[in-house]
Amino acid sequence: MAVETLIVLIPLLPLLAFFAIVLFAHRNNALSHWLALIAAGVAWMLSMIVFRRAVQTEELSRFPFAAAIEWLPTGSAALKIGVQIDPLSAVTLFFVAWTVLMIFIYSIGYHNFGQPKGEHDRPGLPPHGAEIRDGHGHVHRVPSIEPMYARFFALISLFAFAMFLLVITDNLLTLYIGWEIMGLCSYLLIGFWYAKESARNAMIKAFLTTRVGDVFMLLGLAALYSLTGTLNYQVILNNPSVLNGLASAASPLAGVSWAGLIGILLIIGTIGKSAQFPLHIWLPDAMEGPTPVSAMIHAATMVSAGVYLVIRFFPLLSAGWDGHHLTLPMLVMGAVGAFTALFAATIALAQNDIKRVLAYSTISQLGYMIAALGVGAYVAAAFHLVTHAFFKALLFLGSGSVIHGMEHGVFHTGENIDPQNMLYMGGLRKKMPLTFWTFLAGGLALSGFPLITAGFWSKDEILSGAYASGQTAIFWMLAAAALLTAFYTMRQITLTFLGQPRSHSAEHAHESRPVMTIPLVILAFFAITAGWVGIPEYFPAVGGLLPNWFEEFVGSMLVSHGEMAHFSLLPLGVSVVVALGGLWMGWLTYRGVVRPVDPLEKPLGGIYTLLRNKYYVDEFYQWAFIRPARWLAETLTDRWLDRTIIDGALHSIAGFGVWLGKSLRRWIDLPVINGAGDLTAAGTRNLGAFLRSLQSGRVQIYATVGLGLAAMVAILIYFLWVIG
Amino acid sequence: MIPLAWYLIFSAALFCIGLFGALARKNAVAILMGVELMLNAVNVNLIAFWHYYAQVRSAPYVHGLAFTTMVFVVAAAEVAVGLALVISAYRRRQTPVVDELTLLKG
Amino acid sequence: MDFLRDPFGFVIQEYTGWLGGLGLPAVWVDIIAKLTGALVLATGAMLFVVFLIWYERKLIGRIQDRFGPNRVGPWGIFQPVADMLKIFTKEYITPIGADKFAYNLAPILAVAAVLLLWSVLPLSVTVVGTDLNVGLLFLVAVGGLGEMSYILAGWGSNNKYALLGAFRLVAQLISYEVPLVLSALVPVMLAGTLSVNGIVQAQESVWFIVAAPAAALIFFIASIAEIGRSPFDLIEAESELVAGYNIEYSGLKFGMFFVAEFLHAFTVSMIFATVFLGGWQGPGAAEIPVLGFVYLMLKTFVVYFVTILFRGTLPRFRIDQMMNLNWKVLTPLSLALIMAMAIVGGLTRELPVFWQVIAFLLVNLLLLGATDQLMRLSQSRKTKSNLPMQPLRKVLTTSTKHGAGE
Amino acid sequence: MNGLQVVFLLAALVSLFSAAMVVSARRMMHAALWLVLTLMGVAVIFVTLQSSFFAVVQVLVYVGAIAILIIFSVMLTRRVMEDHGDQILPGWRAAGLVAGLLFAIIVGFLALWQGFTTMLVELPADADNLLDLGQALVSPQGYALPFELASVLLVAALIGAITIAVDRKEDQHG
Repeated sequence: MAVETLIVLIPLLPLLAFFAIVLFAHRNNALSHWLALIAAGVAWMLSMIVFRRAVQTEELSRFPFAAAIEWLPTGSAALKIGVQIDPLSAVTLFFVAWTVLMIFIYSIGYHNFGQPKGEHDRPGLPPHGAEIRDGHGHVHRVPSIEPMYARFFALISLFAFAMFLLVITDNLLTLYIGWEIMGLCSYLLIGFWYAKESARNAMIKAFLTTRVGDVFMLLGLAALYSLTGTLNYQVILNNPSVLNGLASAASPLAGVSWAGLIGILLIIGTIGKSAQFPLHIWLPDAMEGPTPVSAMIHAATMVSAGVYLVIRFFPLLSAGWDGHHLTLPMLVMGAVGAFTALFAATIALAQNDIKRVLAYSTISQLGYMIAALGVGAYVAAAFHLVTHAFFKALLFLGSGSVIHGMEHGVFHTGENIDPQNMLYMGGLRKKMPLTFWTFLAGGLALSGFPLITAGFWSKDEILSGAYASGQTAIFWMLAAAALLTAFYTMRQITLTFLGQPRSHSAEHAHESRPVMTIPLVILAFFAITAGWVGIPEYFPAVGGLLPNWFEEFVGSMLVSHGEMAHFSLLPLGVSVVVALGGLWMGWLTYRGVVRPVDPLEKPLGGIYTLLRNKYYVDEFYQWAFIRPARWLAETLTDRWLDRTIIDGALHSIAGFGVWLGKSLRRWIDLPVINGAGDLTAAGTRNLGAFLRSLQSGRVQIYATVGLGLAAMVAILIYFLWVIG
Repeated sequence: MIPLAWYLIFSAALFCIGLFGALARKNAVAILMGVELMLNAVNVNLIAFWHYYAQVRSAPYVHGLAFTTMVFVVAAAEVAVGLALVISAYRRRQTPVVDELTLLKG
Repeated sequence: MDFLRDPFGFVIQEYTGWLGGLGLPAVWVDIIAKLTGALVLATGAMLFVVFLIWYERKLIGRIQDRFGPNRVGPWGIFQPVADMLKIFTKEYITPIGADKFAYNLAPILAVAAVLLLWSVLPLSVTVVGTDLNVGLLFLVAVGGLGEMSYILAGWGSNNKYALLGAFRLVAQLISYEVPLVLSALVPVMLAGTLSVNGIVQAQESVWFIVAAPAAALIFFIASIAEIGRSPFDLIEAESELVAGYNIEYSGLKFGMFFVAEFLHAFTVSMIFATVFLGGWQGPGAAEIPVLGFVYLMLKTFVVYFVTILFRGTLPRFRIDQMMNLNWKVLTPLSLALIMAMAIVGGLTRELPVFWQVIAFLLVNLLLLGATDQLMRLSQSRKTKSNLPMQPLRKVLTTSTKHGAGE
Repeated sequence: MNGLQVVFLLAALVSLFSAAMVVSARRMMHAALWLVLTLMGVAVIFVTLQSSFFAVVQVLVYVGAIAILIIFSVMLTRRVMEDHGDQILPGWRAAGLVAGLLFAIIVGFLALWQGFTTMLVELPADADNLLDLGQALVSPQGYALPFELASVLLVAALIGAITIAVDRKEDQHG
């Protein structure tokens, strides 16, 4: 089969699986997950084939695999849509296919397939747990199967479709379509347990917040289309004349070129999707959804889509960049990314929910990537995107496994504690060894443990890129964020796995089933090794042992190569020191916790409270946007404008109408029109009374009449045509 | 060696008998039987004229046969629906006598 | 020599020659010869039934591990004769309130309808009653007269059970006429003619059962339903209907229904042998016509043997199963078969006969396989959703639920 | 008067007589049986017209299916075997008048036509060629459209008959 056909098939299969599950299989749990799994598996296989071919192809960035058809006729031309695989989308496809498949497999275990049904389970609520009776007559509570099991697999299949679509497309419009479908899936999946009020609020929050970004992105898309007449990547991005034209044309905004304006609009879209400050607030709340969803949508793939967009449009964003003076979009990215990285990392310090910590770390890491693009470290951003997807998916799935184990403990002991709160865990290392070791691998990758983990190589490249670009402020902010990252990662590992159990539930937790742990192991493998394809050649000692394949492959995407970063010991030293230092500090601080209280709570005092409440950003938005909007709607529009002014005017018009109607009726209607009407009615009634006698209700009379008519027609025909 | 006239008169007679049955009988099924007789008369007419034209043109001639086929189809459909109606009416009113089925009487 | 090669043709020729010698006009010779032929054939066929009854009882006896009739004559061969005598001497009873015209017409019509079938069946190259150009259609149409006789019997008896039995029987016969006609269209398509003799002659190189086994299967099943034999013998389901439409008949009138039934079964086997097994075709049959007759009889007995095996081994259908089989399996399958055969025939028109037959065979097997799969599927779905199964399933699931904790 | 004419006259007389019995028999069951006889007579008439195909189809469709359906419905709409009372409407004389008048008009008009007295001679053997008929029925130049319409009509009648005749009481239970 032609490789283009394979590419088209990749997103199609999950879509088919979605429809098949929704339409036919939704009553059968096993069939549903098999459909989803087979679709994801085949998509994964096709992706691997495509990836392999892409790697083997020379000059792929100049001549990507592509096929297009005409879709929407727009005046004389037609809007084309199609597929395209170039180095960037190939590596994205690689990690998307892997993480999606792993998460699909993991979900089967996470939603307790094969467990009994709970008697009190209700659709829209997390499974309540089922009671079983063992051979000795003892009653146990065990996890029960998710009541909306099939729906879950349908939705993640739809999600996988959208993500694959976004990756393989060759134009911005289909990317936007995939983007929006993912937004919808994210909305539905965050609110998967819709009977919980917090889940409902979170889903609405996520949808509305990302909508803010999406509107701006749509504006950018429209501007781009009206200026260039196309949305195709190749035509816009691989075409210096178009890029230069956009960079030099002045936009309505004073002092900003069109390229800059469109770039900023697209970046705002990314800020919404990738949860950057100030639109980051939805992502932590999105943890209300099931953990595989958090892993897939809110760590590995969807939020990566935002970063993917800006990486993809880097040539446009950096149009006019000479290597020294950053363009306006890059400046914005650098500022927003670096600030978000540091900001989110500080909040993560004070969170106790195991998933929330990971959510803030995701925001922080995405900020890293955005910042990297801001300083022009294109390859480093893409590299971190890949490695981050693997280890963050691993961490989320690992946390899901922990939560699952804790839930088992909670069911067992009947304690009234939150199974996601890290303060009640501890000592799970012995209970859940496989989860511990894989989580450790992911955590070390996240904090950038030197040399062996993937996160180290990508993060190091970002830091050295930032340093080389001369933006010292960004460099130091990122370094500080890296320190905090290592610190809270170690905090999390220590609180969760090390030390002694701090609740009975933790004592009774046990390891998850292989269907959940095997994906963890596979992802852990990638969390370690994914970095080895991008070791810079200048790196002391190990540099050059393996070819820097990633740099060559993805770097070929840029028409004009930026200057190769000079090697400098400072960023390397900084990254090693912050990683190891953060880890060490984290371990020191949290190793001795015995009661479920954070030891930093007292020393930090007000700052801790500030961090605990996430800098009161939500409250600020509540005060600054939502309450004014409420006031506008309820008081101003509804009470004053609507009821007083508009209703008043309407009431007076209505009163006049009533008066007019009454007088018309009195003087015209009753004497003139009714008189005529009555006359007609009487005539009709008399006529009807006469005609009634013909309607005997006897079928034979009707038949005779019909026969007579037929005879008349026959005679007419005879005389008119035959004789005449 | 039979005159065409015999067939035509036969079919006219059959038709008129059927017509009488359809108009004069009380029972709905009997009315349907009358209609069947009329349709048969038509078929006889069609086949007779088919024979006539095949003879006059001294060549195979299919139009009469094709029309007859159509009449057969229509007859089958008519009987199926008609009898279903009769049975349905009988079920509700407990009578097949059309004289008593005069709900439409004005 | 001529007599040995073709005894029937020889006798016919001699007889017509003798009639012509009497100075009669040619038309009258023809009419008298045909009448004589019909008389001989009908008498022969009805006498043949005596043998058939013995054959069937003997076989059924063997199937049921008995001897069967073995007292009267060698191997009990005269048992039916004795039974016949008994039936002849029984009293005729006409129920009060019976419609005498219908009551008496029915048994005659039943036998006549079956005997009419013999008029178009070619017994050998030379012996055929009438080579009607719409012979196959005639075979089906005459079946309709049989139905009329059952209705008359059921209605004329003035007996509720007889009427119910007749209703059931006629419903079954009318229903199964549909797949019967549709499956008979396949040989018609292959032969390109409706004439029974033409169909036999078209099977010179290959029998139609090879080219169209699915059509043959449908035709055979529908034929068995048409003669109302087991497993389609619900018309005489004793526990439900007492004895079916002929409960009020006795004596010779009952005997005529009996004869009609057996003769019909044999005739249907003969039709099957003619349409699908090549009729009188066989090595040397064209040169020595008497061989053709022997071949036909052999084939017919093989088919008849299979119907007896069915009768001896298969349990009776329920009425809803019988209707389901007809309308949900046989009719759609035969429609699909006609379409498939027409398409394949059109596509392979240029190919040599051998490959054409292979193509037909493949299509047939494909359709049969597909039908089998579909039936299995619906069967398993039915078992799943069957109401009596529900409690059992519940029990099973609860037990696994309890077992999971161990 | 040759043999064929005798056959025709016999068939025609039997048909007309039994048709008359159909419309006048007091017992509906007998009327139905007379109808069968009429239909058989018409089949014989078809044979004399050298259309053996339609003769057989007449037996197959009319006797085998339509007549049996009619007999079924006669039985189903009958509580007792005897039909009590008059089976003819009071206005039967008017109906007879209409029918007789129509007969006179038809025959009168036909008599004006010069082809009325043509002798129908025996056609060549291939006149009743079913192949031609079959091809005409499905060829686009011939009767393909009416043929398809007839098929649709049959399906519609099938579904309609089932819908009308189905017992609605069962629906409420099920």
